Amino acid sequence: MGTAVFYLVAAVGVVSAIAAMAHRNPVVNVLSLVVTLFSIAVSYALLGAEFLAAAQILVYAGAILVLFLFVVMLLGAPAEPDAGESRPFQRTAGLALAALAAAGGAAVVAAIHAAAPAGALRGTAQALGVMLTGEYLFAFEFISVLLLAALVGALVLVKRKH
Amino acid sequence: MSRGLYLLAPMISVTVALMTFIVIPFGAGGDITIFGARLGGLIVAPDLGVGVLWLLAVGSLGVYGIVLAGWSSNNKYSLLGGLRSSAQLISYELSMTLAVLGVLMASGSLNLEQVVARQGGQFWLGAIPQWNVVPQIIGCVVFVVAVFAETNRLPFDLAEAETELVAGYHVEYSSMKFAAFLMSEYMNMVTASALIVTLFFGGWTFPGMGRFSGWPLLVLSLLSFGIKLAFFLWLFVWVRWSLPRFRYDQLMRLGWKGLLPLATLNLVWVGVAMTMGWIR
Amino acid sequence: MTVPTSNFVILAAILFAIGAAGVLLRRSGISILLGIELMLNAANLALVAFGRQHGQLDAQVFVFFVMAVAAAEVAVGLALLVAIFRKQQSIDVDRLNVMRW
Amino acid sequence: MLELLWLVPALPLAGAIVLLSGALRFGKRATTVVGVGSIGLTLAVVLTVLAQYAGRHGEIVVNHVFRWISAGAINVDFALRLDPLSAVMLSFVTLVGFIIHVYSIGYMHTEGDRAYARFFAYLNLFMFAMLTLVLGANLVVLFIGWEGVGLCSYLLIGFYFDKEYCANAGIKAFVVNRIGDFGFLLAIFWALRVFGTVDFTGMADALAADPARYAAAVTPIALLLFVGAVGKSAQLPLYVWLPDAMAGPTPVSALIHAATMVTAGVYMVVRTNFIFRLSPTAMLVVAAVGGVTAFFAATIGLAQNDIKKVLAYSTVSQLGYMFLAAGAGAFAGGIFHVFTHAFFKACLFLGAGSVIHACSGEQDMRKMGGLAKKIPVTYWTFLVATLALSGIPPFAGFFSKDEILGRVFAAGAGNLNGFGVSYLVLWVLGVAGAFLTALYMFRAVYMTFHGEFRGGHEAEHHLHESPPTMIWPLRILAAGSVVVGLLGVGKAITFGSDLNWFEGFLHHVAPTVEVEHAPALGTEWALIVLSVAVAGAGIALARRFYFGPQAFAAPRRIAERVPGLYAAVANKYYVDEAYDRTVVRPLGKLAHFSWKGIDTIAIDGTLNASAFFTEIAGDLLRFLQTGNVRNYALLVLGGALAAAAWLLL
Repeated sequence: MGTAVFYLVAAVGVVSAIAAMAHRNPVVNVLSLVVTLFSIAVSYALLGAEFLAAAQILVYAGAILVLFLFVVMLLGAPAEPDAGESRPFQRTAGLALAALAAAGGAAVVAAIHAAAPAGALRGTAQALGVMLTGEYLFAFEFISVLLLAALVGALVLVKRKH
Repeated sequence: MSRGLYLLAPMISVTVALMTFIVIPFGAGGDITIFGARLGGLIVAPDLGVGVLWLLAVGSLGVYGIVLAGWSSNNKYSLLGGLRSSAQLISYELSMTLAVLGVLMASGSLNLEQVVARQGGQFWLGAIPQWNVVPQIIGCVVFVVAVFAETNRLPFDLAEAETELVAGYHVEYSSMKFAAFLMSEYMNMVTASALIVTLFFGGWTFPGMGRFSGWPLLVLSLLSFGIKLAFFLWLFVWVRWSLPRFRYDQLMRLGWKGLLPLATLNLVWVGVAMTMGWIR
Repeated sequence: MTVPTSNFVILAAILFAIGAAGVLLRRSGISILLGIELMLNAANLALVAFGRQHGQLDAQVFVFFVMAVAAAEVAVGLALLVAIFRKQQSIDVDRLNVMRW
Repeated sequence: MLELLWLVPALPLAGAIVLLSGALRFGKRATTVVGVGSIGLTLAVVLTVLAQYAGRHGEIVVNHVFRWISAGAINVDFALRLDPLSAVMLSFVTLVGFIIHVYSIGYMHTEGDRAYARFFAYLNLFMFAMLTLVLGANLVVLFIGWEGVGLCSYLLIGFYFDKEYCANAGIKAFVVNRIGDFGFLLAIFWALRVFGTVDFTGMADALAADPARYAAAVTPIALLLFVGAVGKSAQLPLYVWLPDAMAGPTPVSALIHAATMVTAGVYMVVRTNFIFRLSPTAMLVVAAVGGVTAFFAATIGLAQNDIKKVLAYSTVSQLGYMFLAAGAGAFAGGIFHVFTHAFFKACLFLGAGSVIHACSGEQDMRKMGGLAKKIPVTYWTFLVATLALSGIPPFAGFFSKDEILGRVFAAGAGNLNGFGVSYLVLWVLGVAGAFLTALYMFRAVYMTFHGEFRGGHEAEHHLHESPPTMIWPLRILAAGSVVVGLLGVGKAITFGSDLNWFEGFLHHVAPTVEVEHAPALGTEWALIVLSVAVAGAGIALARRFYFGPQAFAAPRRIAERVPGLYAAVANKYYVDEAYDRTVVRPLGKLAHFSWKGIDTIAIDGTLNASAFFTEIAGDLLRFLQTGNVRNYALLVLGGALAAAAWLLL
């Protein structure tokens, strides 16, 4: 069943990702990305990372993309000014590089295909919590500083000067 | 603007409202066996290890319905309602999560069944049931207020705000689609009440339940849960007819400057109390 | 049965490529930020997959940190976009070339 | 009271700080109270300390103020040391210093308030440095004082910094001193390396315990120390700064360039006598430099017309005697001469100041004459001090100079360290110097105070005796010039009974190096008579040359007969010119080359070139900066893929 779910989820994820990148309507972009992120959350669950799956939805779908949506609406859902690409080289090179990245990923896969997973792994909240407050405590605390800095930075950027 | 999104919005609202309920334990099965299987706790998804996280994660998706509705209606009132709603939900979700964290710390588990089990059966001074509301009264108040805001109920229904925005995000909706929105709102109300009960008021447990087992326990636990749920549903309605609506800036100030510090304070208090051994 | 690691990695590679293409080809600032998010998530997925391959939870901790950083990045990025929009009524990044020589 | 030793340097420092912190805006009265008062207090403290110390029988009192340097095994305390040697120095430095402070009140009263305050601030600072130098219990603390007096000397020589020659004289003194200080520093480092300590007690103990172990290091350390002493005490070849230093106000010349600072070199050599006495070579070098300088400077003094220059060369010459004594092993004798010299040389300088004061700033003796009647007190005190300097009994200089010459002769006759002949030659030089001393000093006396006034009618009208604050110091110092010699009456004079209190007092810290075969009593008496006779001959010759109706005739004839020699002497043997040609100008050219050749072309050129290439590179690279975010992203992705490919393949 896991394999079937994966293929379903992968198909949904890829299609919605394409929609998220290619659609002209920014609201559709954001919503499609929500779907993609959902599929990634399911993939996490399939990989045994249940806490991450929940956090993925909570953080990305619940907060980050809502923020996107909020901004899109605040700016009046601006569509791109004109459809034409002003930089033909950019378009060609971009597509080529993206394809190259995908091919590179596939090449890596070819190297690891044979290996079997080391075993079932349950990324429960407890297991991750122990690591976060133990081995990675410094990074964990540092993230809080980063978030605070981002908060202040965002505030400063957006605040209107009186 | 986009018919697909316009139709999608109420669906999202209803789906999300329904999905949250699956992790709430609403009764005790005890040792009853049905069709050869032990009934255990009455809960839709007992194996979901992330329990409360699921609740928070899915609950946070409810905003999409409102925002999309507001935007796809192609109406200024709707858009404003949607915008207000998204900001409001993000703001209050923070306080709510922090309040829930206090309970989780005290319970030591993300699983709501465990949360409930921790609150049942024991008493302080022989009479006060060990519900989380007693040591964490601040957290409880914060949670209740935040939940009011999360469900877009008065006094926080800025997204609808008849007097300013006519009907806010669902001003353009009618028939079944409008009904879907209202249904989701009321379902959210039920879920929220159930959460308050589960997290702070001992869930389905009731004083003296140790003397019962089997079918009587099942019935009494359902009854206990139902009565508590009904009380908070009544509270929702009571508040709706008692308090006027906040202004938007007041709402934001309350959320960020009132509830957030209080929730943090609650968290600190729980941590200190647990370290000192005042609560289990 | 468990899904092989390679499947997840291929999915991650595809998603990453899509995100990269979005960043490189779109001209709207919001789309670029979305593409960055997609790339980050693709990398996260690969990380978790490899973590399972090696039986380590560290990968998941890393992903957690990446999420936090992404949240910070989005906050600042969107604030920038809002500020830019206020200034020139557009979020077309091709028009943001005042820092050019 | 001995615990309060730190007050001795602290009080003048406090005075200096107060004066400087007032931004030199005090009125004259306030400045006087602070500047002179601080030294007065110091004098009181010193007298108390010395009174108490007198009962200690040469005990060494070390006062640790605080630990100053602590690095690994090296520990240097800021410690003050009171022993007979520093007690002697302390006594006359403070006393003469105080007298000169009082004298300065009168001498400087015509200056503006600011200059007045600045002067006393510098003088106080100088007293602080000098007292630190004297009291320092180790080489490093001594070095602070050493540098401090150098700095103050620079500041005070260049006191009238708006006059170019004053500023130049200050710079010259500073730079020449620096050469000596360099040697001193090297000596400190070397001593630290060899002994592991720079503490006098520690080094002396180490040397006493195992002299053989340090045998190799003793001579270089002693010579390097002596280099420092040569610079500070204006000996050959580094004496050139002292005559120029007369550009400073006269009290400064009296205090710094006669009584105290220049004696620091002698003091330092005596202070480290436990090193010098172990190195015969160094001893001989010290004696030779001292003896040659004593004679050499005296000859220059013969042809000087500036009254202060005469005294300056006299100082150089007398310092030479002190080193000659130290080099002959008579450390106590050297210090004794320092002691007596402080009184009569200070008296001479202050008298000269009084003369200059009377002549409205004129310093050229050719424009003086016949002043004896106009300024009698100055004349009599000056005469007393001159007699003392010339070595006429029973004035102070007689005892100390006789002691020195006797010791040098004894060293020669007793074949000290096997260098007997050398010491005898130096003794001859010393005796010749004594003759010249009497000659040039009485030349100065006759030119200044006798005969007719040659300064013109206007100046004559202004002639006046100095105010009491200047007269009384002269009287005190003149009295001192008479009596202080009695502290160290030589053995021979008392027919062998040891009444030499001074030498006995210093015996604990600076014992005289005794020779095996001391000269017989008769020989010593012969020497005494000889030195007195030589001085008398000098006086007589001076009287014949420069007194009476035939004055100046004979010297002019001599000068006409041997013009080359006269010109050489009058021009100080062209030493300054030689230095200018061999050292100053080549260095100037080198500096000019470093500036124009190395700095401007090489260093600046390299910098400018690198800046230029950076600019070019920037001009080229900025084409990469399209200002397009997506373009940057493209480059980043391409780079990332390239890096990944390089890592994987």
